[in-house]
Amino acid sequence: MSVHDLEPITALGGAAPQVDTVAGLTCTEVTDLALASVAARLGQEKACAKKLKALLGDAAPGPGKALLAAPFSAMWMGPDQWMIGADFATHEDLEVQVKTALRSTASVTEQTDGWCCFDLSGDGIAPVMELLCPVNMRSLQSGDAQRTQIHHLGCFVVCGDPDGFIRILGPRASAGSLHHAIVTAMQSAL
Amino acid sequence: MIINHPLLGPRDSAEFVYLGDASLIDRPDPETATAEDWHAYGYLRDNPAGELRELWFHEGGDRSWLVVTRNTLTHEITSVEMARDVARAQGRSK
Amino acid sequence: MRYSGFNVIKQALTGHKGWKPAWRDPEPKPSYDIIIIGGGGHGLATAHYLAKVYGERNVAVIEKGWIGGGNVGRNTTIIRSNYLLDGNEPFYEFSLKLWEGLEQDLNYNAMVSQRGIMNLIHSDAQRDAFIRRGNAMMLNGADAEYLDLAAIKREYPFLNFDDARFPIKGGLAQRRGGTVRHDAVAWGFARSADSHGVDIIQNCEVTGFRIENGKCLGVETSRGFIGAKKVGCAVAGSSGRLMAKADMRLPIESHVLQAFVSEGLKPVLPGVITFGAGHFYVSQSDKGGLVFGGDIDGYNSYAQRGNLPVVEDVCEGGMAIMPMIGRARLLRMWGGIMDMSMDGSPIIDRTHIEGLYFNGGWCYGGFKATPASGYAYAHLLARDTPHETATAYRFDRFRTGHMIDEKGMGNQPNLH
Amino acid sequence: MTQKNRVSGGLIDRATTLKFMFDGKSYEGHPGDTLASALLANNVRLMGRSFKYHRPRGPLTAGSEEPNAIVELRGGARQEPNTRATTAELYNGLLAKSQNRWPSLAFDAMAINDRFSNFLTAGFYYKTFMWPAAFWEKLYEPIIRKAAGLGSLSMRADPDAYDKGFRHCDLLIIGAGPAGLMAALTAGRGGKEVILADEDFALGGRLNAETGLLETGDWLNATIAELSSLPNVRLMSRTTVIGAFDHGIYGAVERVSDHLHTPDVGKPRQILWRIYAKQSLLCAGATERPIAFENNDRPGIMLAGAVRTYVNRYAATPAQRVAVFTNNDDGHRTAVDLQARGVKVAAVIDTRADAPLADAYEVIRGGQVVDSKGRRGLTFVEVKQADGSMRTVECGALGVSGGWNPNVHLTCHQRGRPTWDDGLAAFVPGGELPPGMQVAGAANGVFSTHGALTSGAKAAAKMMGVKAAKAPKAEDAPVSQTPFWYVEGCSRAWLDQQNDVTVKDVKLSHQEGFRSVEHLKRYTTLGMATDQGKTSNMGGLAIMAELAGKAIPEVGTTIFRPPYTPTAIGVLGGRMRGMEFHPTRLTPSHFWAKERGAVFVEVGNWLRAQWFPLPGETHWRQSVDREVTATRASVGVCDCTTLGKIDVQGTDAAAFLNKVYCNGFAKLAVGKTRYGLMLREDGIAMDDGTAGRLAEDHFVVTTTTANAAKVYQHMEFVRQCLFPDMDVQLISTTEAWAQYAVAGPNSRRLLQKIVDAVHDISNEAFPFMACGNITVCGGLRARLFRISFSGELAFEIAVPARYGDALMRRLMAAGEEFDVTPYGTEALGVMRIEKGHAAGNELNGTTTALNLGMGRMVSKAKDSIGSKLSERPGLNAADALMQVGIKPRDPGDKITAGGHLMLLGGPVDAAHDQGYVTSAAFSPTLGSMIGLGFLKNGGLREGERMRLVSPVTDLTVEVDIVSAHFVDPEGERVRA
Repeated sequence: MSVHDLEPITALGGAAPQVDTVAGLTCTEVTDLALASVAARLGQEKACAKKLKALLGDAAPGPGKALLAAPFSAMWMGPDQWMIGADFATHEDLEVQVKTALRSTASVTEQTDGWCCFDLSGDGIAPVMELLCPVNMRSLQSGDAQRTQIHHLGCFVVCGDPDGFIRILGPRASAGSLHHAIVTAMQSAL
Repeated sequence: MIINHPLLGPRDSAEFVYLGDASLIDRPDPETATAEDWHAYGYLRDNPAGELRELWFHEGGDRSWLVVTRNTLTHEITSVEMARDVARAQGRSK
Repeated sequence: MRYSGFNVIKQALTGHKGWKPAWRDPEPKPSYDIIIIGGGGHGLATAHYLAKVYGERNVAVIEKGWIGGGNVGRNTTIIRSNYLLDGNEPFYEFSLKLWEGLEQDLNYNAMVSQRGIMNLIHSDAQRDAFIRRGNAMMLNGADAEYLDLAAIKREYPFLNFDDARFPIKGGLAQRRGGTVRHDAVAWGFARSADSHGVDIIQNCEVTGFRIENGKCLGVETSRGFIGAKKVGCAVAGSSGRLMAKADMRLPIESHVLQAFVSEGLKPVLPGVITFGAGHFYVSQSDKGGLVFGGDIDGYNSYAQRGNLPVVEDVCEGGMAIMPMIGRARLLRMWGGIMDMSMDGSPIIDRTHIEGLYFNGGWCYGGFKATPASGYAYAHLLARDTPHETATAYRFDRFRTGHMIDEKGMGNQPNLH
Repeated sequence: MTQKNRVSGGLIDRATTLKFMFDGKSYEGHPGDTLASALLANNVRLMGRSFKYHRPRGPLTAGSEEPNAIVELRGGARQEPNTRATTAELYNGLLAKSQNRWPSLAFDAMAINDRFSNFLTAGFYYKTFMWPAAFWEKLYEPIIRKAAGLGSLSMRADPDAYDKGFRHCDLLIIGAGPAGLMAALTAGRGGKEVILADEDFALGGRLNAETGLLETGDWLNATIAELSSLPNVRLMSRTTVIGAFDHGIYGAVERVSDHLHTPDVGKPRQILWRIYAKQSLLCAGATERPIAFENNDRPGIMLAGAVRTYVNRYAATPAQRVAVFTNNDDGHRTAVDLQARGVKVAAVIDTRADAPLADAYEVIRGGQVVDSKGRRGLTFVEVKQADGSMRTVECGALGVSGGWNPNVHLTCHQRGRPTWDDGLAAFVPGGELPPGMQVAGAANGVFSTHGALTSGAKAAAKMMGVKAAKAPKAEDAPVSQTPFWYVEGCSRAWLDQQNDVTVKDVKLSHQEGFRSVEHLKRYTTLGMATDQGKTSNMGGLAIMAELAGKAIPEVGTTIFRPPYTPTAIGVLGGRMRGMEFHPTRLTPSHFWAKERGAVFVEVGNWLRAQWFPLPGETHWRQSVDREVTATRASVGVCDCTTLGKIDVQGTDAAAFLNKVYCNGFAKLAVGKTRYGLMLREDGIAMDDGTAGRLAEDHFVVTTTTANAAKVYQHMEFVRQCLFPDMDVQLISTTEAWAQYAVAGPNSRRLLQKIVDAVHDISNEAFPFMACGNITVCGGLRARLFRISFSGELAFEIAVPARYGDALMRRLMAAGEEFDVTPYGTEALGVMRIEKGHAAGNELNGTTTALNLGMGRMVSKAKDSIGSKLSERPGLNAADALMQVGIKPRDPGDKITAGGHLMLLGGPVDAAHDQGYVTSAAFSPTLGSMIGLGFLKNGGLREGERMRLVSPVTDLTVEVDIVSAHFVDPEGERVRA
């Protein structure tokens, strides 16, 4: 691991993650998440899937789905394309790790800081989310991962538990706008 | 409108970016095409009042280009295909 | 009967018995010298100028439904000549000059109201572009005025100067721009053309062209064949549908543009305002309604209706620049079909078929062009040479690479 | 006495008293009242003035179709013009003003127009005000505008917030009357996801307004209770479905706080719901239609059904003595209900000779109301009896019923037209409904309560494939509607009460040839008022049909468009206003820059540091000049993270870039970067940037900040649609990396203090245009590109975004010995102009490679997007515009971007336009303003002296045409 001495800041600009609670719902900024995208090389789709399965311990998720596992989670991004997630502390070099595992079967790109991440946990997720995006919260199940738009921002909504836990990934540079939208919706709906 | 994505199911068309007639897939062969072919490809359209095959990009989604068959009088959508499959089926390769 | 204040009073005192139909309702003759297809603003204007300026009296305007039912009856009524490119500016300035004398020319009050149009500027690059535009306008003999922030605040104090995401940095104004009572334009041209002998034939749909050895001999209609030496198409919005009957493919796509009007309000807006950092422009009608619009929906459509995303996009723009309209209510929304051309500029030209002429591709800018379009088209039909202000509006400009692309968006109609 | 017209019963909470003010006078009402019902209860009938003639007006209806009783509600910044008193819920402290009158509602000077009504007929303004031409703007129009309009805006920003939301359901039921409730019960019990929406604050529709519809009294409450208990049913009262859009998407506005004095903290005033409904059932009921007779617009004259609603639901009678004018049995229901509440029924005037008689009140069979009297409120009506004799009936209110029109509004939103039903003498939903929509109850012409209940249940059962709920016993009176549109010989008989369109106007419209329904509407303004003709269109249509000797459907059908009722613009904008209008994108060094007191500028959605003022600098030019000079003298740092970055990988990556860039990339060596120019297929320059080759199969491409999204989309199009078998994968990494330009003679020295020693970045090891993966500050992964936008020795260094802030601080600290200077977009712009680099102002969507002086870059050796169409003659004219540099002859002179170039001494007009200036800036390096521009045949005109004119900014200066490369034309510095 690198021994550099540069202090990171969170997407919202703080030294520590921001936490906001309205009524029974808490929005937590997530920073301990390493990300790398995987896109199978042309003609290597099967080989890539095989190696991915080996890496993840389970088949790579299909369209609209996520694999919520450890140490590696995965989320479908597009045809033969996934986002791999892992704990930042132990996987800051996730890109290298994944590339090593998949070798020439896929193109791997570091995505860790391309995104900001907010976890919603507690009561009232549905009424809040229906003010934010067109995802049908009533049919959302654990393991669903949908790309959608929140106040004009392209985001991923990953469902851990429809009644208790949702993860929202958004473009890092717009973390402030996304956070504002989420907290405003919490205050409005709860 | 709602576009029934072949992989993701019904999605609000607000997630997509529109390009135009799917004939844009049929880029003339640079070796053989005449100036007139290029003019027709670049500038002339059937613009039908009825069924139109058109290109939509799922920018707010999986970044797939889709070929959507939609009626321009009623907006009814009768088929949605992955543009990449359509392009290959039409003999496009490298 | 001539329209005048005197006659209005006279008729009022005599029970309004004297008013005659504004135009006749004639049966189509077997043939005409010139047939105009399309009883919209451009078609009726063409007929008026053909008859009044070019002395062509044996003319018919054929309309599928009721006259003025197309885009001239469904637009946001703005007139202006704030164009950048040589191919456009002289034409639109000619049009603006015709507007300025229109009511006296037609003896019809179309309420041409030159209360000005102002394009807001929100970035340095935008300012550079608008200064270039303003200069192009003035070099073409039109009026343009650059307003700094102080002037904008003075003239438009109700705009959002406090918490604007994209602060206003200035504006380009054209004081001679403004609005016109759109329906009255169609009616005024129709009444004048009719008074010069033009037959206006409503509820007569063109079902095909009679073309023999490359020559157009007339049109097949729902009321039978009507012969003509020359046939001029002016059906912008439906150009694709009509010209397909002549086996023509056009550099045009049909798109839907929505427009909106609010409930009547006491006067709040001095003129036309366009928001430079979003899709929103607005004016206020003499009846008090805020008339506003934004971008086209973006997909090909002949459905004459749009969808929610654009409605919301337009109102977001309105609230961003003019948050005082939040409690005004949107009364009605509608959609018109736009001939979106491949470079955003129109076509007034002969076709490859002898005797068949085309006028279309007006995108969403056709209303302001109505008089000049009619004038230039009449000139082309009568003289077979393009009018001096419309020489660039040719079919073959895409073949030769002489596009007139004001916005620089290229060959993608929904971006113009 | 207060509330002297309050009667017994009703659905109001008498235990609570609410105070409110109308036109400065205070009144009392109760929860459950609307403003209109409370005013009527207080014996106030006069609530507004008409648009054109300023006639005194009271409510015509008790619902959202109201044309007359519209007021300015609330005050201050919350003032709401044109608010229907008939739907405005009463709350304590409600404030309302009448509108469109001066000086007062009771005495309105503009009522003079009524005297001149004979001159102000339909379309009179088209016929006059033409001479002298100049007078229109100066005299006529200002008068007309002042007189026109209804309510007024506060001219202050709306202080309330609005939300937008999204909901999904199997069945959306629009209208919670008998039909809607039964449909909801049916689908709800069947376990379907149901949304039941109603514009009213109380569910129940007619069940709240009528008596004796059901045999069991408490069915309504029991039903609402059951529906609320079902988790799969969402009841949305105060929610108006405003439009039916494509593919089952419905717009609905929920009025969350309009019944409150002010919204609660953090809560919206209203919410715009986008409802995704698999199917929908329209149960919107019907609207009663009036009968036109002379002076039928006086306060006190209202629809018979509205009278029942006020008496039964709101326990308020419009007057103590009420008459009824009807052509059907419904009018008699009104009389019966009034009697039951102890209100005196003056008479029921029934146009039918065989009208049913009653013991409790007089029925004038075959009678017609031919006129009315009472200046600010009805005092009596003139009745023509069957035998032709006249008599007057004294009354303070008249209930009028001409039958009912189904509310087909939403069935027309996708341009389907209703069809004429002779049996009902009304338009009913046509065949072309919006896909997925069906109609039940009165909206479908089923007028009896029993019919409505069962049709709602049946429709829902059929649509959802479930069992129909059982309907309670209810009245099932047969419908008899014989058309009776207007009283013979009437002339000033109002059809459109708000816009003052009378029977006489329709006749004139016909006389002047405006006979199609659209011409009628546009010429007379019939149906164009805030009620969109809900109570008037049919009458006008019927009269036009009679004049034209046609059947009503032949004249045309009125087409309804969204919204169903007028909708606040604020709610359609939602939260996207103010600073939230668009998302804001911040660069990794933003927080640091803020600390430094940077001035920021919007660049697309990005906020970028424009310059960094130092204490004592009073003008931005001082800061910018300093930043430029310091950078060229030593070293400067600029955050260029905003440039788009696209990761391009795959075995065909190079071949792919060969297609999207007009110049070649196949031979680019690993570890090298190359400038690339991207054309649109039409041959015009689309974007430019650099592509660095990190590995054989891996490139990092940069785009301009403005075009990042467009370029990515274009590249995906080329990949998926044109060359689907290329092995290439794309993904944006714009925000993942913090990227800083480090420029100036000391840039290498500075970076050598940051870059880990293992990486040799000397000129030999890391020459101009080199690139590679490195580590910094003891092992942090980073990327280094030796590229220069400034023309100086320069690098761009990138680290993961979260470390960007720290890296910038480190660069500043390490750079102290070199007086390192952060610079913003202004200095960046100045330096790129000094170097002659094209940017957004030059890549304006109309310029070609040739114009940009890069004509030779378009490779003929290979095919690339745009290469073919770029060969068209119009894009290769002999005198084509070419990029040049521009310097003022007098260094003190100004140069303006947007100025045009003219021949010295030649005429100054468009015909002689030689070109234009695209970018201009003051160059501290050259000590004068300089510019870039496009000049006809510019390549051959260096050294020519020309005139730069900018009439719109009142500028004319002499300029010299020079090379666009003002600084270091040989490019020695960048290679140093």
